Amino acid sequence: MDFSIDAKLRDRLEVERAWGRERVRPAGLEADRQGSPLAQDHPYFQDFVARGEGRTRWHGPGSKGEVPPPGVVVRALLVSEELAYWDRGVIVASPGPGLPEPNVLALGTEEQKERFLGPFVALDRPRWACFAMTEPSAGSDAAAICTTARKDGDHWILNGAKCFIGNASRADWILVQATLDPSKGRDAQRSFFVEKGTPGLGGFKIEKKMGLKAYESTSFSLVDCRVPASNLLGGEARYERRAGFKTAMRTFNAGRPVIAANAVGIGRAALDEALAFARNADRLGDPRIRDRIEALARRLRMARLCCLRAGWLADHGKPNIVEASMSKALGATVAEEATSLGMELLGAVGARGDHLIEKLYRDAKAMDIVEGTGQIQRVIMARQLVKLPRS
Amino acid sequence: MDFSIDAKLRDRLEVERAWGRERVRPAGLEADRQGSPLAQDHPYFQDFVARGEGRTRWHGPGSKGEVPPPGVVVRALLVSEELAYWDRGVIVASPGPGLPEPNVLALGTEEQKERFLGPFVALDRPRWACFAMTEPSAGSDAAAICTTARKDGDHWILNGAKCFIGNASRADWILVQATLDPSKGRDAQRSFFVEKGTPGLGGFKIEKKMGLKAYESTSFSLVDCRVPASNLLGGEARYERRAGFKTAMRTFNAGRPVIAANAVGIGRAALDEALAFARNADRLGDPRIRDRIEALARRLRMARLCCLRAGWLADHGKPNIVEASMSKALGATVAEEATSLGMELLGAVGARGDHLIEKLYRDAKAMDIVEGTGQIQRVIMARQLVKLPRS
Amino acid sequence: MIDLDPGDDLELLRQTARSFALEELVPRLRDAEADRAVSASVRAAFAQIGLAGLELPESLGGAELGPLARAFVNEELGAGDAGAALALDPLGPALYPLLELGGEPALVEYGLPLLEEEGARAVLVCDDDASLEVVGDRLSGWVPWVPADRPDLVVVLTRDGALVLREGFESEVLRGAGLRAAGASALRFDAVPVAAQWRDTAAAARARGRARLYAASLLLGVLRHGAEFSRDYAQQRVAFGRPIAHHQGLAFLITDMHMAVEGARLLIHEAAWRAESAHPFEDAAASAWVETVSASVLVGPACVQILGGHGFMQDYPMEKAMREARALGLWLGGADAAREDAGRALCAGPPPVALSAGGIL
Amino acid sequence: MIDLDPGDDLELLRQTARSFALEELVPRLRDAEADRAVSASVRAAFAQIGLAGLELPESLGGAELGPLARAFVNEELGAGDAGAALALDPLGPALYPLLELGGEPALVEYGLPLLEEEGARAVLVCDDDASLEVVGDRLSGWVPWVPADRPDLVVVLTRDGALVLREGFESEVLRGAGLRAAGASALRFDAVPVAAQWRDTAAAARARGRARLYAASLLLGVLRHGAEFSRDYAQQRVAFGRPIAHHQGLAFLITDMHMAVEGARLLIHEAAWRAESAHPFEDAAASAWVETVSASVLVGPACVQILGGHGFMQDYPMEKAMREARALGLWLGGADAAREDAGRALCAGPPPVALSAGGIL
Repeated sequence: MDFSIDAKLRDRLEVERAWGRERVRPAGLEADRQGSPLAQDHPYFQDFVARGEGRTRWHGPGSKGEVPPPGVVVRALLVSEELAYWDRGVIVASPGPGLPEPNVLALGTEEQKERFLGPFVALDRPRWACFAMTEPSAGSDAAAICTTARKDGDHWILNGAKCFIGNASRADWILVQATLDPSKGRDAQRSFFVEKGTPGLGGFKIEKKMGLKAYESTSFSLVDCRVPASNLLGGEARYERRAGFKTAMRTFNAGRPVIAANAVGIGRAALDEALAFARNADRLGDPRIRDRIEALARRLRMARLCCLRAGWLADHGKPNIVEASMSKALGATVAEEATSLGMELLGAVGARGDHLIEKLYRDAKAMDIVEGTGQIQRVIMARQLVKLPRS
Repeated sequence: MDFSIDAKLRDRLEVERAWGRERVRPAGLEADRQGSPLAQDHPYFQDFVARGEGRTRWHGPGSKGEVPPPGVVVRALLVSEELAYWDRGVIVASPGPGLPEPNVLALGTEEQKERFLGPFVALDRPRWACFAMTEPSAGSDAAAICTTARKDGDHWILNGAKCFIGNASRADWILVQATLDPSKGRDAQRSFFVEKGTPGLGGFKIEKKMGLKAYESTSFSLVDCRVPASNLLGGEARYERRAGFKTAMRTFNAGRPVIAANAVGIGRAALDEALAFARNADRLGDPRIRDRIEALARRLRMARLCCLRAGWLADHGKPNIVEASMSKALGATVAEEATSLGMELLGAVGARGDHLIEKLYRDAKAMDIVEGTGQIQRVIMARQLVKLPRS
Repeated sequence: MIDLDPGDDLELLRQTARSFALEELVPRLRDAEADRAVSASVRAAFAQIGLAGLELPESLGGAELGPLARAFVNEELGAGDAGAALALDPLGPALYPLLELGGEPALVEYGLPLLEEEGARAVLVCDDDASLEVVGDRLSGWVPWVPADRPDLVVVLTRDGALVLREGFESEVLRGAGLRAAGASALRFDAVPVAAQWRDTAAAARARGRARLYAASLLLGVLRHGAEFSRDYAQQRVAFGRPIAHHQGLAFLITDMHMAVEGARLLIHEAAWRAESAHPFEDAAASAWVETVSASVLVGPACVQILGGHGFMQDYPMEKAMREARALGLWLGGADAAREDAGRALCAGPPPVALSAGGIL
Repeated sequence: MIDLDPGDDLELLRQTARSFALEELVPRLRDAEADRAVSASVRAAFAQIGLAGLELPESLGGAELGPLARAFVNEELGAGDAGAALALDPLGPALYPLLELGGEPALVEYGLPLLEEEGARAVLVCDDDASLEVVGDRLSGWVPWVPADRPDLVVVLTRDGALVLREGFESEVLRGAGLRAAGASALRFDAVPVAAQWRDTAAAARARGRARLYAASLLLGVLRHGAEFSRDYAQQRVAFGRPIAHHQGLAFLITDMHMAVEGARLLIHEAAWRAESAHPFEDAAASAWVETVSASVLVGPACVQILGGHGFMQDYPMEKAMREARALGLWLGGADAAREDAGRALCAGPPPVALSAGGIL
């Protein structure tokens, strides 16, 4: 057993910490004050790109993306925690091929990688891509989406509405999840590249949110939106090959531990602010305050360990379904505790609306919602732990 | 609105308090030390009867029991709370027609009341009766009981096993719940008077419990146990009349608030002991201790108010299903909190096994279990609040 | 003897307040938040139904109702829009020190002028929240937050008395974490002249207790709204083949929220009844406030969670409920000061929840 | 770099301890409780598998393993029978002050004699639990509870040192709330001669930290057993037409119990790893202990509740698990003393959970 982190990661974290302090947090506070996402031409994005970020892992024809070095998941989680400490909204707003990239790398045709990831190899400007699954009436129940895809000659015609899609209105392309037949659940679902400006793609509405205002969560509609047949992720051949086969049961999850890591980062920020506040206000002599600090530090530490365990299992190709959901459920809970208790510790100062903890309190709640609430995580865990039937 | 209690009840509570202090608690401690129920010939029971208790509310032919005066439920709850404060186990052990009496009064034939309640009118000695529903494989799910009743000429033949039945081995008679057909749920269930000594009634085993040791929780079996046809509660005519009718949905519950009141009593005892301990140990200067005292007092007060609300609604013939379940769920939780926190406050003294709070900690857990756990109460509430379907 | 029926008068009052909240406040939630004020038409409607003078003495044209009436009304207004409720009540809980310590003359001198001025506001400052120092008849110090933009009157409540400031203080307008319809500012006092000052520890404790009940019942309304709105949503919203409320796990959460709201209300009503019946009520009021704030820690975030992504967006009112609940819980010294008061009293006195010989609960 | 694989040696140790617990302790649970002792055959089996000298220096015939090994072994023994585990370990956590403060000579002089005497027991007394006063080389005072009948050696751990008593103390045998297989007594010291005394604040803190990890891992085992036993039961027991574990509300409770156990284990392992790696670990050990005790407040009563009436009866082991968990949580100063230690340290130091430049978690 080993709970240490090596010098390389330590150095990386120091770099991210400096960047976070100098650029990420100020950008987050700015967005929160203005109550709307950072503009596409915000200097932060320019500098982010100039820093060498926002690029694809795909490196030209034949590449499947960088081969992940061992321990990559754990390292990524710790970096992600550190950045979320400074501002989780800004991280989500950051340019790059983002959420859909792993799917494109795993399932895309060579032509698709070239076409859609190619522009992210050597960036001429900040570029975004995004993945659109959620619909107004289908959140956690992804099998229930009803955006339809209908084949019409050598095109697909998409109809439906999506919501809460990060960076949608600024994305070069959106990977849209749609169904060939809403009655057939996940098996009938396909992903389609929809490029910016495609006729029928529109109605963008940037939501007003409680927190995490730095990135846009956007709803949009697809009205008889025609995309070429070649925009079906993986191509038709892939689905023909697969016909009749069930996809293998996934035994590990990488997304939930990332949210957990973000939540731990947010919680840590709240704890540090609370501790600084209590110290300045000379209240550390109060055992109530010390007990709360102890509780938060302890639970954050526990949440972080849970998160790293889920990542470590993924790094080693071991099943982590229970651990990933546990990390997510626990991380989100702890972030809420830390920020809510931070507010209580600030007292009237918390109600002013100008303290970082107040912002973190609004931000943290999203950590419970994205990638499934605590209720959903418990369902996932219970399926494993007590064979809870799929209702 | 009025939250006061009148002089009559105040006086009654003073009397019960004195009795509780002098007789109930010492008897409870004695039973706990000896690890087994108070013997039937224990002086407590003699004196209990001599005090005029343990009698039936039925007053001879034609009587339906005393007409309850207005407010009787609320008054009974407060008395019940006060007695449970001193020892809930002893209260359950006390002689009397007990749990089955309301059923006999409500459903019994005149002949049955005379025969089974008659001996409880002018007591010659402590007498017990009991009600047997629970089975080893049917607790909260009362529809699942499988003790069978089969008609054989002018007798019923009962077969099955019951468990956790209070006072069963000392009862003059047991009102046994059995089914004519286990596949038909509650509609096929009937109650039968089974008198002590009836052949086939046997195998009494007094359980060793964690707490509440003053009364016996007993399992027993019925093996081809023949009882006269006239021992069917209500007589056959009653069920023929009812055939084809569903019994009316019950809109109020009187049993759960009693458990809630008991739980509040236990919690109060724990709080008082904890406060006395902290005061003696000179620890009330510690804000942690004060905060815990405040939390317990607050939550006990809330639990008591919930309990009284459920009782007040019953007194006024208003639906109280949600409120009764809430009082039970909350009362049991608060009793556990109070006793567990009391243990924590005692520190090493709690681990000695000779402090009242340690006993209360073991006793309190039963308050969550009897009449349905917190989970069951939430199901009952949710059926009302969100129309949760029955399974 | 115990009787939980509110009676016809309180019931009518509740219905009146509820109708007003549903018809006037709820449709304008986001407008009031953006405007940091309620509209003139809402003010007019409020004046018309007679809720404005709820607790004022009859001699001053009020209804002279007591703490129970206040609890019923505030719950309904809080369920509509807690910030607007504050904006509509010129004196708010600043009334209590004036009445309890200064009596009618103080109310006439300092309170009534505000009632005659459209949109004027008094604020109550508890010493738990502020750094204050009185030198001679001048007050200096700082109050981090009051739920009003540029208040017209400041009433400061200390453990042993109260004082009034009419002028000379600086307000810095803030965004506010919640309750924006009421406004928000910080106050700075630089040797501000004290207009009046009273010392009376018992009366100050009563004023504080009544203020806590004022805040608790408003917060209770916010929580009730959050619990009920999200419960209704959960019965409509379908996922995995049925209303989400019919997944037992979520049904239990909804049940727990319901219990939290109902339990807090019982404590508030009991404490208010005590106050109304001239029984000791200060500790009960403190505990009721602590319990309501505790309930908000469950209900505020849970009502957002039940709506999922929609809960996080301003198109639905749950994110506002969560912010409002948290901000209200920080008002008037928050739960910690009340916990301290109640804890000290309980530890000093006789066994705290016995059915005492005094004959009240 | 982070690696959660325990490795072959620890894994083998865990399996050995688990087999012993299942084969030797579990079948005799109620006997050991009634006898207030483990049988000679169990002792013999324990000696045979070599767990008796787990942390003793090799030079004294031990395996000289460290805190991680102890955590793994104690979890397994605790899951079998925590009281028996204490009865089987003559020195128990009294080992740590001897080793950390007195070193090998102290161990040889005070510890080893107990290992040679069948059923001899040392107890560790933390000053949080006791009223003690040292005058000259004599100790007077009172210890309300130690989990042993008539201990043979008493090691007292204070904030700034430790001392050893070999004789002259009185034991009053008690029933014990739990852990009866280990026995229970109160100790009274009436100017008892101190056999040895050391002063070293840092070493005392290390000894306390290791003792907390000892207790935490034992308690963790109790909780794991409670969570797993009740989970298995819930998958077998049918009510309302399906296994009770398949009612989502109960499934969630089972999930929460699982999370509580797993979370506490991670904290214990991390703190033990720190101790083993000569990193600062005292605060982490204190927090791990607090978290495990917190978990016990959920898991202890819940595992009884899941079994319903059966949970309350001695025919099933859950009532014992609940009592054992509560008693263990009161040991060695309980959670409050640890909370105080950890809280003070956190508030004194740099930000507590940052990924520090020191490079460890």
